[in-house]
Amino acid sequence: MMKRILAASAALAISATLAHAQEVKVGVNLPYTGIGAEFAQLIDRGMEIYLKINADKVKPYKITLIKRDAKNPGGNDARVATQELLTQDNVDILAGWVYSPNAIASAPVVNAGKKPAVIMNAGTAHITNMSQYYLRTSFSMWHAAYSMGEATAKQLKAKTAVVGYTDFPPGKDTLAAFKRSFEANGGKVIDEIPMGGAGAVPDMTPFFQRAKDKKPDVFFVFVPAGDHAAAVVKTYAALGMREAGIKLMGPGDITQDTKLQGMGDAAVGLITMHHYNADLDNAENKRFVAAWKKEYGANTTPDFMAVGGYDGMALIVHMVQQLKGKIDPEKAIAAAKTFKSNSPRGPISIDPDTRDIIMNEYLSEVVKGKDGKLMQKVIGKIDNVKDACKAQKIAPCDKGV
Amino acid sequence: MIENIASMLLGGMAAGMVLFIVSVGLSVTMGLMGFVNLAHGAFAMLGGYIIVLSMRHWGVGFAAALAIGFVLTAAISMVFERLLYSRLYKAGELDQVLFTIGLVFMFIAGLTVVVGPENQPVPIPAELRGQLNLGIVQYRTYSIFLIVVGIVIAVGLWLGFERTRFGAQIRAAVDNRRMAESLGINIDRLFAITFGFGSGMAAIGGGLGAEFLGLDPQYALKYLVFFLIVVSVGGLGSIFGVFWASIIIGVLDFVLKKYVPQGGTLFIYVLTIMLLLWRPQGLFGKPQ
Amino acid sequence: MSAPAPAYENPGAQALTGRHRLRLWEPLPWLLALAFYFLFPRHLGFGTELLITVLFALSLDLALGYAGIVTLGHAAFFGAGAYTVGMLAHHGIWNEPITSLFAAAAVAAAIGFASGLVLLRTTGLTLLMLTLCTMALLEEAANLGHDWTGGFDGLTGITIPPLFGLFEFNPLFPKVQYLYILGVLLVCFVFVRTLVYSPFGQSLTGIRENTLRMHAVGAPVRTRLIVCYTISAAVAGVAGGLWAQANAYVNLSTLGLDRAATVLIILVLGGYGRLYGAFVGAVAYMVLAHFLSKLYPTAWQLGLGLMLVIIALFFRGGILGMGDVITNWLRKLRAPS
Amino acid sequence: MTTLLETRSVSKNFGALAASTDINFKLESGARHALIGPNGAGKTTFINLLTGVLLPSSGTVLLKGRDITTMEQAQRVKLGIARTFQINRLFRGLSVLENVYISIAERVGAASQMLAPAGTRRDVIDEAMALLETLKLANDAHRTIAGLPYGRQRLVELAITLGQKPEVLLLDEPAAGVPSAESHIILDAIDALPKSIGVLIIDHDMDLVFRFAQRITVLVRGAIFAEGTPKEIGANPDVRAVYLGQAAHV
Repeated sequence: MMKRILAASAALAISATLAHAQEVKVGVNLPYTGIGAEFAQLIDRGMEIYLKINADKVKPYKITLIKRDAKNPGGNDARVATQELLTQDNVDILAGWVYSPNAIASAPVVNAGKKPAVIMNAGTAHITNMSQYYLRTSFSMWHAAYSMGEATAKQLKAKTAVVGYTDFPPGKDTLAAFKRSFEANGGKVIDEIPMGGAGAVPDMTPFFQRAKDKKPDVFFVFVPAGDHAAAVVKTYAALGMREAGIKLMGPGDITQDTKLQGMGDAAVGLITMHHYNADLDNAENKRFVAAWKKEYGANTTPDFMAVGGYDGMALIVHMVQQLKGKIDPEKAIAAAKTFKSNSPRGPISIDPDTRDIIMNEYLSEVVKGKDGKLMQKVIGKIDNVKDACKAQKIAPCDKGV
Repeated sequence: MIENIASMLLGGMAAGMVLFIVSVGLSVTMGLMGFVNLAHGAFAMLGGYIIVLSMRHWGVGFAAALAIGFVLTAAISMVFERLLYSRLYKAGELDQVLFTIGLVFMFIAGLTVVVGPENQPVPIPAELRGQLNLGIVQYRTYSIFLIVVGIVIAVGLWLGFERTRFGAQIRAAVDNRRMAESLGINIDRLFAITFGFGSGMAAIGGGLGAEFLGLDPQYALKYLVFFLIVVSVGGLGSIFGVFWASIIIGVLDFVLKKYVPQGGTLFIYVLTIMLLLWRPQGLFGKPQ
Repeated sequence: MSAPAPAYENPGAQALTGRHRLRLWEPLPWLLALAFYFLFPRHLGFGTELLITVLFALSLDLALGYAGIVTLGHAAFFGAGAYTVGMLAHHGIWNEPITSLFAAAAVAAAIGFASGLVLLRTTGLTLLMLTLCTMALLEEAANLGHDWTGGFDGLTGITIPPLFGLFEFNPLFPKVQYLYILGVLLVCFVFVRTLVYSPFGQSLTGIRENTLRMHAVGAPVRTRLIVCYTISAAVAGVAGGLWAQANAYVNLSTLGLDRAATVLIILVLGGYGRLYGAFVGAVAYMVLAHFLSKLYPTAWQLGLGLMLVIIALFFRGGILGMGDVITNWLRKLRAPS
Repeated sequence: MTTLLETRSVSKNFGALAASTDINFKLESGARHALIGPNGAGKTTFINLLTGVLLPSSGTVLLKGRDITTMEQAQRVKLGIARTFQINRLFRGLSVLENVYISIAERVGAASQMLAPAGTRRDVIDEAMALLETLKLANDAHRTIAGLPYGRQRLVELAITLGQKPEVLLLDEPAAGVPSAESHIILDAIDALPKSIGVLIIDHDMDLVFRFAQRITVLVRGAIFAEGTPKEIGANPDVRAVYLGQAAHV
């Protein structure tokens, strides 16, 4: 990992000296150690891959990544990292943030530092309201969950649902978003089950047993990507809930591409709503996935986190190009609001009203591919989805800048 | 109704058995050596990794991998015990805490660098997936497997403890170390073997429990508190105590999560505090 | 028969009557802290964090280093202080910096007193687990009390009015915060220093060294421990309160095992029961963590772990103990002549 | 002469094991009393019952006629019962002076004082130094216990106890481990105490016991076997048979 970071920055340095390019310093705030290290790596690679395969778009500027460890979801280390990127490294643009509490804790510093800050993962809806310099290329929890509520009622014709969620803000966001749109479309949420905190993966069995006892049409689950998701699929299969006629579904976090193969056949039939999966059938995605596998190994795969980093870098490059390498914060934000791109996840843009992303949401089902590997098949799509929380001004998204 | 109760008991016991298998070694070594070994979870993690990697790279089966995990972890931990731990037996518990936390950090960093930060799924054999019909209730095969394994291990350990010479030596040393030494028991050897065996058990627990608990470099810290709770509730040095504490905590936790999921982990902490205030030495520990 | 020598000529008596006097080097840490302010204006964010950690470690030193209360739950009091300040400010009740700190100290002390009353009957592993569970309980409560505490997201929107109505807190260049925290640390340090050199402090070391004997000389051991624990909690509460003010937010990390374990490591690393161990440990740990993690983001833990292992194995008194070992060694070298 | 400490049919059982059986014992003021008995006779258990470390299973303990059977250890200390321990219980990381300081500060009520330095309590220090002087420990006042020879540590053990200015002094093998050349220091120190104090000593060193005691109680298997003046005990054939004969072989 370390070697790769060094190698990557060395490669950047060489290409820069050749071009005598103007340097733009991007301060990256990611948890390179600790429980978030895996996510940091995905986002980090997403950024690096963008710079590698889109070198022509970056020219003649040189983008230098200055990486700081945010360490944990505690908030404070991320805040200090942000502060030092601004005061010691004098970066032009900030980027990163895996965890919402880290983005929330950094907000006062971002406001004081007055530099555009591209959020590449943290998904709590109202974060972008906390600073006028926050831009987001990942997602808000409402994107997938709100779309899912609609699709569950309309497309899957479900009448009743039980919602299980990890008991922290993104989970509560997801619950609120799903419930609102599902019930607006005629469905009924018959039970809400908080399934432990985000720290340790709990044994999911008791929660799933409770859901099973309620006999809903669908069991809608939100858990953080990673270990939690693997546990969800295993428990669903092991408790025989499919046989009991209960469909498992959720935002794409539960079928994170990097975890999908590890879930085994138990995952077949899972239905998710998300803005990205590695199997999306479009040219840009094929290019992205191929470059990724070439760079990091055939057994690796990008996922929605990686694409958050990839598109985040696309946004950064857009700002740099628009401003000719001189990052004036107000102008940069104005430029970002004109951002449109053909991303691996399809067409995306930045909502000028909220500085959050507008993108497609894909309804997918996990199927077994011809090669015996699991893959996600798109069975439905909703175009140009905005963050409903901010669009409809639902608390706590009704306040802020 | 009966089905409901049965499935809660099974689910809770299965979770409890994972706790038991991992923690039993910690309890015995803490009771025997009086060593606050916060790195016990790290050995469970190391074992889990050995099990996963040996299945992946050498293509060995689940059972064989568990055996390899046990043997290698036991051997590695014995080297640690002889070279490092043994220097700190007479030190204060603070120095032991510092030392073992240092070890945990090194394990975490080492595995992150060597294997990577991501979660390692443990492939369990097809026979253990799916559901098993027990007559009154249909339940997760793997949970039932865990309960059976847990009980077999508990009985085996109990027999080993009560019926073998070595077990008698351990009991004597837990009871009164000075006395045991004066009876000519080779304490150094006893410590090393017990430590190795306990870490080996933890390795098996790490491998078996990964289905529920996952397996990544943070494992060593994430679940440490639960292992310590089981050990202190059960009482140091008591196999019986860890066994019942694991089952009680497993089942109670299961029931509470199912009916009062809003409470999170609150109840476990409340129960632990109340129990330890009532019996500071744990359920089956010797009063001091 | 010669007359007994006056007490103050005996080296033992001299040591006892003179030990609380200010030594020549004692202003040094404070001068260094001031020098840091002028030399590294861009590192003051790190500096404030460091000073707060010193204060927190100092509070732990009182309980652990002097009274021998082995706790893994000291962050409970840090968090209590932080949330007190945070919630008072967030809900618009009170936000004047200095008086808020008194509130933080009072709440933390109340929790310390209540839990000490119950927990300090136990020792060893049981005490370790009880302190840990108490802290976990508070953390879980803060998580569940979302409407009051902000839950997992933490409390934001904490506005701190200018200090003395004059000096504004700047989140990007925390100069005012730094000096303010340094001032509070100095006051708290003088208090703790007075305490540990007092007869009360002497009796705490007695409890640490031999609890049974303290009972035998008629000391009200439990009362002393509870008093000490309460004071220690209050100081930790002040540290937490400062943290909330300096960062303008509070979240669950103030209450977590991470923080409790880190401060314990820091103290043992520096050398516990030594008053300045908190300073040395915090500087060593945080500087290493900060810069190693910058240079080797994925591997700094390895170096840290190795350092802890080496200290525990070879330098029992922590870094300050290492100093003692070297001084003794030098003395022995000189002695033969 | 008044009775300081008295036990009435005190018994102590650990499960089925009887450690003390029906002990009736009196310690008069000014007494120099010795308690002897073979190993495992229950001598230390008896001291623990007197000081409140253990509570008797039955019977009563009286101090100057007051029932203190269930009173806590610290309260008994305040009433004037102090003891030394068979195995040193010292503050090993502290200096000799600090060890004694802690004890005296506790007695004079200085120990709860928080805001003035310990070094300013000259009264406590002077008293401690004077005590160290009588025990010939003044030159070691600055040394930490851990670096002190065992015999000297025994003297500190005694110094801490004397710092309590007890009315009843219980000495559990005070001279064990003290070089015989120094054991007289202990007796000298006891001689220097006010005469009204009642002293009870347990020891295996028969020379010491017979030099010191005016009265001897023999304890065998948790029960009083014989009691009398040293002369009587020395002449008692039963005692010689069960105890002195045995000890002579050791």
